[in-house]
Parts: sequence; C-alpha cells; structure tokens
Amino acid sequence: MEWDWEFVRQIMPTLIEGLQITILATILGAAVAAVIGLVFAILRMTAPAPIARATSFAVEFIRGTPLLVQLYFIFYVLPDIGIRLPALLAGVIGLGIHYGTYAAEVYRAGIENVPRGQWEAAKATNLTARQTWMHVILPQAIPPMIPALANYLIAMFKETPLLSAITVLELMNQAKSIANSNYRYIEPMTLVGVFFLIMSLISVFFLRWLEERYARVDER
Amino acid sequence: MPEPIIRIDNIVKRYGPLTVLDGLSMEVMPGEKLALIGPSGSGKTTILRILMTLETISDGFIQVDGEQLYHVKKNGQLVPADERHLHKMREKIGMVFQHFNLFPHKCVLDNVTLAPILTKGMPRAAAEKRAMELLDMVGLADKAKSMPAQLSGGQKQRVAIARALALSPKIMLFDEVTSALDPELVEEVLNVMRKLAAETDMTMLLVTHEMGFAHDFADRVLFFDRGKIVEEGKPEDIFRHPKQERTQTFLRKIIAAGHRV
Amino acid sequence: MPEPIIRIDNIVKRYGPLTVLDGLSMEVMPGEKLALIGPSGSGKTTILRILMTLETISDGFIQVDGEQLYHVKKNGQLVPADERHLHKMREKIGMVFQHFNLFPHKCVLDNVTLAPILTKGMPRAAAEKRAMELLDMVGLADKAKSMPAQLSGGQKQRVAIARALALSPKIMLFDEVTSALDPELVEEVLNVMRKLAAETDMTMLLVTHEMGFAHDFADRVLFFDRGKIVEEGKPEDIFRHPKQERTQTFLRKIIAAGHRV
Amino acid sequence: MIDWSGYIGLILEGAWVTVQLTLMGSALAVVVAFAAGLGRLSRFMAVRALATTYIEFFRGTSIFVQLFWAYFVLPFAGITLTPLQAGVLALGLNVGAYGAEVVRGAVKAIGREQREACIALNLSRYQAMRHIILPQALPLMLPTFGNNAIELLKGTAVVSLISLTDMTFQAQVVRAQTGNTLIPFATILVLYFVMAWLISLGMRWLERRVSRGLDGLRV
Amino acid sequence: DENKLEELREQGFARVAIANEPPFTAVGADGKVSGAAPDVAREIFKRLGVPEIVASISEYGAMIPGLQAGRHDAITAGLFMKPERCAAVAYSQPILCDAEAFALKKGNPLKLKSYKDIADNPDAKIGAPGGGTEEKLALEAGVPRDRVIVVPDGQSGLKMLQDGRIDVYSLPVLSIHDLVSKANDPNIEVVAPVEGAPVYCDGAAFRKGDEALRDAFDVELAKMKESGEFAKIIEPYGFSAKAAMSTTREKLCAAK
Ligand SMILES: Nc1ncnc2c1ncn2[C@@H]1O[C@H](COP(=O)(O)OP(=O)(O)OP(=O)(O)O)[C@@H](O)[C@H]1O
Ligand SMILES: Nc1ncnc2c1ncn2[C@@H]1O[C@H](COP(=O)(O)OP(=O)(O)OP(=O)(O)O)[C@@H](O)[C@H]1O
Ligand SMILES: [Mg+2]
Ligand SMILES: [Mg+2]
Repeated sequence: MEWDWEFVRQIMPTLIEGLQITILATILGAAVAAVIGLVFAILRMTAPAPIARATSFAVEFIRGTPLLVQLYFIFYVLPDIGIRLPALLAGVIGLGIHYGTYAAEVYRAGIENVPRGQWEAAKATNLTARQTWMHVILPQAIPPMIPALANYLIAMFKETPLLSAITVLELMNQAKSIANSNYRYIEPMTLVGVFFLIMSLISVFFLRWLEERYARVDER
Repeated sequence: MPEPIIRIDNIVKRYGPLTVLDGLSMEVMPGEKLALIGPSGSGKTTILRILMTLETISDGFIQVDGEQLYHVKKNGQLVPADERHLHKMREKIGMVFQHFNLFPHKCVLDNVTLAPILTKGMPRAAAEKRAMELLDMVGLADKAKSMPAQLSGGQKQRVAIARALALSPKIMLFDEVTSALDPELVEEVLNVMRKLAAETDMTMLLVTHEMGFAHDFADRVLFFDRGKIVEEGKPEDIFRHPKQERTQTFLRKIIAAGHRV
Repeated sequence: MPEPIIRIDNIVKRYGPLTVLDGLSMEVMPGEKLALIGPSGSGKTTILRILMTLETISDGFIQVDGEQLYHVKKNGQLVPADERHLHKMREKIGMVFQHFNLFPHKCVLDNVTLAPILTKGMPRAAAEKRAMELLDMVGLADKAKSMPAQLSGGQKQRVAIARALALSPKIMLFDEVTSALDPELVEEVLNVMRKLAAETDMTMLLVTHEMGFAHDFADRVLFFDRGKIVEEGKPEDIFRHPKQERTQTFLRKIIAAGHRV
Repeated sequence: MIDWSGYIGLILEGAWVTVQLTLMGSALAVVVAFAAGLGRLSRFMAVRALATTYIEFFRGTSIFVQLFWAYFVLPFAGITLTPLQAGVLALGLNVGAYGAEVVRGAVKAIGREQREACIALNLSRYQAMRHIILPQALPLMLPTFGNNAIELLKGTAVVSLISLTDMTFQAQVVRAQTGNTLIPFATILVLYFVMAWLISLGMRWLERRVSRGLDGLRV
Repeated sequence: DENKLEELREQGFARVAIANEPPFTAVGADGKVSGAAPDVAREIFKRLGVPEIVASISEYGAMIPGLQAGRHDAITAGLFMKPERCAAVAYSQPILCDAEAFALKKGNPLKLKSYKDIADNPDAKIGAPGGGTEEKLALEAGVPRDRVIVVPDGQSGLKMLQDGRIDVYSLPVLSIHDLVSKANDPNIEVVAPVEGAPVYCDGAAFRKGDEALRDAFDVELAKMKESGEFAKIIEPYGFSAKAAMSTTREKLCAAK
C-alpha cells in the first residue's frame, strides 16, 4: 500500500477537528488535575490520620491501575448509580483524577522542599497559618513545581487517545473513523503520530524554558 | 523592684526518651541582656525555641510579661493554650536565627515590612518608613531593593535583625547569629548587636560561642550543661573565676580552640 | 647523566579564553621527589591532571619515560595520540586525589586489586597477596574487608595510596592529599608518604600546602604563580631564602595563616 | 444464571496475558533503556544522534500511535507481528525511551571523580562502565525503574485496542456476554492494583539488595 | 497468492477476524468462538483440509486493514457486502443476510423509523459500531458526524441507550434482537427492519490476490448450500438460508 498525498489532503480537516478536541480535553483535564491534586495533597498532609491514610490508599490505587479501565468505569458503571456524564466530561474527569494523583506528589514534594526555617521564621514574625501559606510557603513552593507539572501535562496530552474508547471524537478517534471508512490506516495513523511528535517537540523547548525560568531560588 | 518579664518555672522538655531540659527555672528582668553559653547539646537553642513557641514543653510553666505563655485560665483552671493565645503572646517576642531564614522570594524591604503589614495591619507607607529606619540602623538602607540571594551572610543576618525589630517586640532572642558566617563578616553583625544593646531597653537573650562578645554584651551569663543551669553570674565572675568544675573545663576548651575571652 | 623521566616542553593549557598554563617547561629526573607549591589557581592541579591525561593540552609536548605522552609518530610526523597510546602511557603513572575517589561499592581489598586484575590480567590470588602487602605498608591490613564508608578520611586516603601503588607506576602524582582531612588525621597520611619517599625510588610529584612536609619530603621545590614556574630550587633555599618577591609574599601569607615552614 | 466461574476464568486468562506483556515488555524496555541511555553518552556523534532520535521519537509520539503503527502499518514494510509481539514491541520501546533518560541521568550522577579515578587506574572505558559506574548507578535507577514498570503495566491495557486478549479485553468480552459492567471492571481494577503492588514490593526488595554496602557517605 | 490454501493446510489453521456480535459471531464463557459466520467458515475450511480456525476479535473498521496487512486470512464476521468493500477485498458468495434494525427507548419517543428521520431530528443521536454498515448508512442519510456516536461494542451501545447517551442504537435485526433479549429491559423496544435500508448479506472476505482460495471456498459453500447442511448451521441462529441463496455476490457488489 502506497502513501497517498491526495488522501492526506482530504482527511486533514477532519484530523484537525480531532486535534482541537484533544487539546480541549488536555486543558480541561489539566485544570481538574491541578485542583484534585491539591485536594489529595492537602488531605494527605493535614487531614486526621484515618482520612489521610484513606486518601493515600486511594491515590496509590488510582496510580496503580490503568486510566483506560478507569475511564470505562466512569463512563459505563457510574450511570448505574445515577451519575451520567457526557463522554467528554467523563474523559476530562478521568484524566483529571488520574493525573491529580501525580500532581499531588509534585505538590507534596514542592511544599516539603521549603526549608523548615521558613515556617519558623513565619512563626517568629507572628504570621497566622493562612498568612504563612499565602505569603511564605506557596510562593516558594510553586515555582519549582512548574516544570514537573508541565511534564505531566505533556504526558496527559499523549494519553488523550484513550478517550476514544469512551466515544470522545478526539484526534485518535477521528483517525480511526477515517481508517474505518476508507480501509487505510497508514496515512491517518502516521499523521496522528506526526501531530503528537510536533506538539511534543514544541513542548520540549517549552519545558526547557520553564526549567530555566523557574530555576530554584537559592537561599534559605 | 520590678517584676521579671520572663519567669520560667521548672520546665521539662523531652524528645521521646531523651530529656533535653530537666526541671529548668530562671527569671529575666525587663531590659536585661542575658548570654547563654555552654557545650553543644546542652539545651541553649531549645530554651530559645520554647520561648518563641517553636516547640512545646513537656511540663512546667512559663510566664512572659505577666501572662502564662503556654497556658490560659479557663474556669479558674490553667489549661493548654490555643493558637489564638499563642498568636497574641508572640507579639511580645522576636527571634533571629543562626541561618537567617530570610524569605528568599521577597526583597529586603518586603522581608522587613511583611509582618507589620500582615500582623499589625500597619499601612504600607508607614511600614516602609519604619523599615527604612531599621535598615539604616543596621547599615543596609541601600540594599532595600536587593533580593536576599544577592547579599553576603553578614548582610543577610543584619536584615534578619531588622525584620525581627520591625515588630517592636519586648523580648529578642538571638541563637548563634554569627556562627554561620565567614569570619570576616562576624564583626559587622556584632557591631549591630552592640548598638542594639546600648541604645534600646529591650530584653535580650543571646546564645553564642563568642565568649568575648558575650562578656561585653551581657549583664548576666548563664552556663548551661545537660539541660540545667550549672552556674550564673556577672560576666567577669563567670569568665575569670568560674566556680564550677564543668564551667572551667568548658572555658579551657574554648580558649584552646583560639577564642578570645 | 640519566635522561629525565618527564620532559615538559613549552605546554599551553587554555579553558576557553582563560590561559591556565602559559608556555610551561620543566624536567623531572627518575626517582626525584618534587613539591609543587603556589597560590590557589596557579595551575598546580592542572599540570598533574595533564600528566595523568585527565585533561588535554592546547599546545606543546610532553615526554614521559622516553615516549611522547600526547603524540605518536605516524609516517615520520607527530600526530595526536589515540586512546590506545594513552592507555599504554598511563601504565607508567599513578595518581592520588584530594578527595580519595575510592570506589564506594567495593571493599578496601577490591579497591586495590581491581585495576591489577583488569588492566594487567593479574591472577586474583597474586593481586590479593600484593594488595595485602600494600595495605600492610599503609597500616590497614586489618581493614581489607571494610567498605570505604566505614573508614575515616585518613584511612580512605591511605587506601587510595595503596590502590595507586598496586599498579607499580614509575611516577606517582599526589594532589593535596591531606587537605580534605580533619587536622588530627593529616599526620597518619603524611607518615605513609614519608615512608614511601624513603623506601622507593619512584618519581613523585606532590602538590601541597603543607610547607613543612614539602620541606622534608622534596628534593626540589617548584613555586608556581599564574601558570608559570616563578622560582625553583632546593627546599632550604626556597623556604629560607626565596629570591622572588612573589614567593616571599606567598610564604609570608602562609606563615601568617599558622602553617609551620 | 450467569456462569461467573467461567467468566472469571476468562479474566484470569487475560491476566496471564497482561503478566506476560508486562514481563516481556519490561525486559525489552530494560535492554533498550541501557542501550539508548548509554548511547546518548557515547563519544561517537552518530551513536548519540541515533539514541537521541529514538528517545525523542518514542517519548514524543503517543503509545497508542506506536501500537497502531506496529500493528497496522509495519506489515506493509514486510514485518508482520502477532498482537502480542506488537504489544511487547510498542510497550518495550516506549517505556524504554523513558528508561533511557533514567539510565543516562544515573550514570551522569556518578561524578567526575569516579571516572577520573578509573582513568588514573588505567581502566578501559568499558571496564570503568562495567565495574565502577554502572554498579553505582544501578541503585539510583531502580526507584524510577519501578515506577516505569508500573506505567508499563498500566500501558498494557491499551493493547486491548488492537485485539490482544489481555485482561482489559477479556473484561470487555465478559461484559458483552453477560451484560454486567461492574463486576468485570471492578475485578480487573483490583487485579491491576495487586500487580502494581507486587511490582513495587519486588523493586523495593531489589533496591535493598543492590544498595547493600553502599550506605554511608559516598566520598 | 496461488498457494495460499496449501500454506493454510500446512500450517493447520486459518486466522479469521470476527466481531463479538451475536448471532453473527460470539465468544462463550469458555472463550470458544461460535456464531453463524465462524461456524460456516470452520466447516468449509475443514472440508478444504484446514482443520482449525483461530479467531481474533476485532473492530469492524480494523478488519479490512488487518486483512490487507496480513493479520488475518479471512474475515468471517457479518461484514456486509458493499461496493467499496468489494473493491477492497475478495468476497465469497453470500452467507448471512439481514436487514438493519434500531433499538430505542420504549414508545419510540422521537418517532425514528429510518436513518433519514435521524438526520432530520437535530436532537437525535445514533450509536453504531465504528466502520460498520450502520455508521455509513447514517452518514449517507445526512446525519452529521457529531450525532453519529461510534460505539465500541453492542453491550456498550445498549448501555448508552439505557443511560440516555444515545437515542437509537442500530445493528442488523438479529443482532439487535439478541442484544435486547439478553438485556431483558422492558424500556427498550426494537424497530425492524429500518425503513428504506436495504437487506444486506455478508460473505467471507479474503485478501485481494487470494482469489484462488476464495474460489475453493465458494465451491465448498455451494455444495453445502445444495446439500442443506448450510441451512442446518445458520438457521438455528435465526438466519435464513433462502435469503442467502437467492442472491449473488455480483448483484450485491453492484448494488448502489
Ligand atoms: N527535634 C529534635 N528531636 C530530637 N532531639 C532533639 C531535637 N532538637 C534538639 N534535640 C536534642 O536536644 C538536645 C539539646 O539541643 P539544643 O539544640 O538545644 O543544644 P544547643 O545547646 O543549642 O547546642 P549547640 O551549641 O550545638 O547548638 C540535643 O541533644 C539535641 O540532639
Ligand atoms: N574545567 C575547568 N574549566 C575552566 N577553568 C578551569 C577548569 N579547571 C581549572 N580551571 C581554572 O584553571 C586555573 C588553575 O586551576 P588549578 O586547579 O590548576 O589551580 P591550583 O593551583 O591547583 O589551585 P588550588 O591550590 O586552589 O588547588 C584556575 O583559575 C581554575 O579556575
Ligand atoms: Mg544551638
Ligand atoms: Mg589544586
């Protein structure tokens, strides 16, 4: 079977439509992950022991099982208990929860990396707990997290094809649909690969920039 | 005869099986300058951290400026204090750390103004005016806009002193404020401290291994060993005529290591 | 008159725009003990690292034991040496580092036997026998089975010396072998070095800030400054009657810092 | 009444396929991780370029694309792989690319001082790598390798999309046959979790083994 | 290629692609493959001297590319003959015939009777297997892409219908009946056949170039149709042997 440029031209608009959904799902998923991750992190670090332990277990469980199966679960099992989510929303929530567990780790490490002396200095200057978090801890903890978080954002982007399994018409699903009706896999699949490669090469440079920009503040 | 501003009454501090302070009692008069000396691990840092409420105590009572530090009265009974009470008490106390602990993401000026603005609701303009006075006092008015990372160790420590002073505490705690500094930077920090001791009537507690400075600075010297005060007195007496065997050994060692007494 | 074992001929070493060695020439006779002294950054470490082929040279020639170190003859012309040639030349040279650089995952004995077994194909039994002799020489026969992490700094450095000796090099290079050690551990390493100097006819190049030891150890002292040899001579002459201004200044500073000369 | 025992059997068959995929994929991943990770540190430009291309390509394109490519496009180049082979290949090469960076990082973390000691003792580059650098780098790699292995385990679920009868696929079959969604999916979630847990247990054991004697200061 | 049959005989089995869509194709609790299409294929391959078939489950859309990529030797999955498909693969003579059907909510609230009805109702969403006939019919009738939901398998389709994610799920009549009867859900009803949709027949599909194998297959198929053994295999599944015997590949491949 030969590569067919005419066919490529023909399917390009459809694929780009899919790419838009892919990007949308990534952005929404990232937002959900950022928030859920924070919830996980705070529960694990500050909640009473039983809740903290339960959260830890949930995080471990989510991280140890495939996103694909979790998506099936959200999409096909949750309606049995009356939660019926549209496909894209189910996908975004699945991505968000799954990657939220990774984000939680990043948050935790970022917060624990703020030296103990900073907490003590905040106390010695009589800041309240809230003020300490807002003005001293988070401003120092967040910048170093950014590269790690961006890394997961890119990983998540590359996992969006899973959403095709729950009928979201993202890039991969569009490609499959094209392949299905034209009996040609070479062009659509290769193009999907090329799209991902381009996006990820761009993101490599973006990441380098982030890493430089948010290099560690070198004072304790 | 005025009341003591700090009255420590038989306090005990344990870390697990380790007893670090073992029934310690002492009193400090308002305006007094105290030097705490003694071998490593004897509990000097611990007592300062307890006064700053960075640790809790296992037993005993501490009264600061007429109020219990770790306890509040409730229905006529003393019960452990809540965060609100601690917050109120901390207003009276400031601390300068061995490793400065400046906020690295804020410029020098913001380091000094942050707490007054947040905790006392001071207007920014007033806070900055006062901060500039303090920075001037420690000789760093021209560094107001620098970030901590751009300063030398001695400069950082002087900023830390200004930051603690900005809250106008009645009591200042200094924990080995020069021991993380390169030798040539020690003097600039000690000069600030001398000025402070001479010009203010703040109560000051100083942990140090600089015996010469302790001698000049302090009204009274406490010698700590293994969580107890072994000997106390005027600097001349402690340094020239120590009575206790342990004090003598300690001072001999310090002199052998090249410190001036 | 024997041939020099090392002949350094007008070498230049640059790091980017920085010229670290600037047309340096020197000769070392077989069995000679040389001390290289001089201020920080003057290029002492660099010349040792070049001899050990840890760096390359920007220009010039080095002859070791009658052969070019960085060049080989090809069709009558000198061309840059390949890895094979360097490998052959390294057999003649051993080095001991400031930070020991022991292999942390191997026990003391394996640290010493590894290279003889791998590079010389020595049978393990023979290698271990020789290693035990060397460990005995440095006073560590009883530590043969210890891991490096269980040793003190002085013990580590003595193992490192034994490890370098195990390959029986003709030339030994020592780069500030005691300056990473606690003061009380320096002497045990210097003792081993003294023994070595007295008992073997190896050629030795020593970079040190211990002027007293340099004095006792060396046949000849080279004073380096800014990538050049400023002055050289017998230890008595250099230390007691330095001719050059820069040497005098350097020695004055060192004495002020409390080092015995 | 539904014959659950039979269907559980089906899922267990799938679990065995998942285990095989994970083991073989991990084996391939380890091999290519070392090859590419050390390749990136090679002194030969061509080797470095090759390794870098491989790593960026497989980290850059998604595992799904790689899988579909291996399954549907490779045959046109005359390479026909069974679904299992395609799955192992895609998973192994994908995770191997991430592992390569781990290998490279760990090897680089073993400082200049150790390399210089090797040169001073006249070890060849191979000998230095084999006897000095890798034995010290390995303990640094293992924790991340453990995470990578779990990522690979999770990745195996994706092969169900190319009709490989792994655990997720069998759960789909059971679901189609029985009309029950909860039971098969809940079952495999638990099974995946148990597998992930076994992997981390195993890695922790390995870590303890390889880092024996290394505790204490590295000077 | 000419020697394909020889190869298969030597190898002892043929690899076939199936879906998992009873009664066309099915997988039992023991993992055994059944269904009308594989049963017929198994019997014919046996007669051709190939004792076994090895089936792998695949999406409809992936079957033809898989065949072309050499992943399967034949497709026996109820993949209906259509002109484009005839151009892509070599079909045997017709085997299983069926019309299209809809499963929808009880009472057919949106009054959907044809693919055209779906196209005309901007609220109606149809679910169909990816790359299957139904997806094509819906798209051809003018249903926009975003209202044609590609559903991975029958169970998912039914579930999505029950959950209200789609309004109608379309499959061949027998498949829908099988699915709905298994679900046993009083809130689901079936519209069969769909108005205006033709009756389709499938055949075993072979790679272009394997026509010799296809022809051999056809010979045995004709013999079985003759002897009535064909009817014996497919009729218990609900298919009509007469329908398959009353048309030909040539007719079906030419049909618009
Ligand atoms: N968080 C802690 N957990 C356990 N033990 C502690 C802790 N903090 C301090 N200690 C122990 O308490 C004892 C007293 O420590 P402290 O820091 O008060 O000594 P110090 O007099 O300040 O000594 P130095 O001169 O070395 O600073 C020491 O034995 C120390 O090991
Ligand atoms: N890898 C390098 N890149 C750039 N400059 C270097 C490098 N290594 C050494 N230098 C520079 O070369 C000069 C000579 O360094 P060298 O280490 O030889 O000095 P030294 O005499 O051993 O000093 P010290 O007594 O401090 O060990 C210094 O200015 C140093 O900064
Ligand atoms: Mg202390
Ligand atoms: Mg040096």
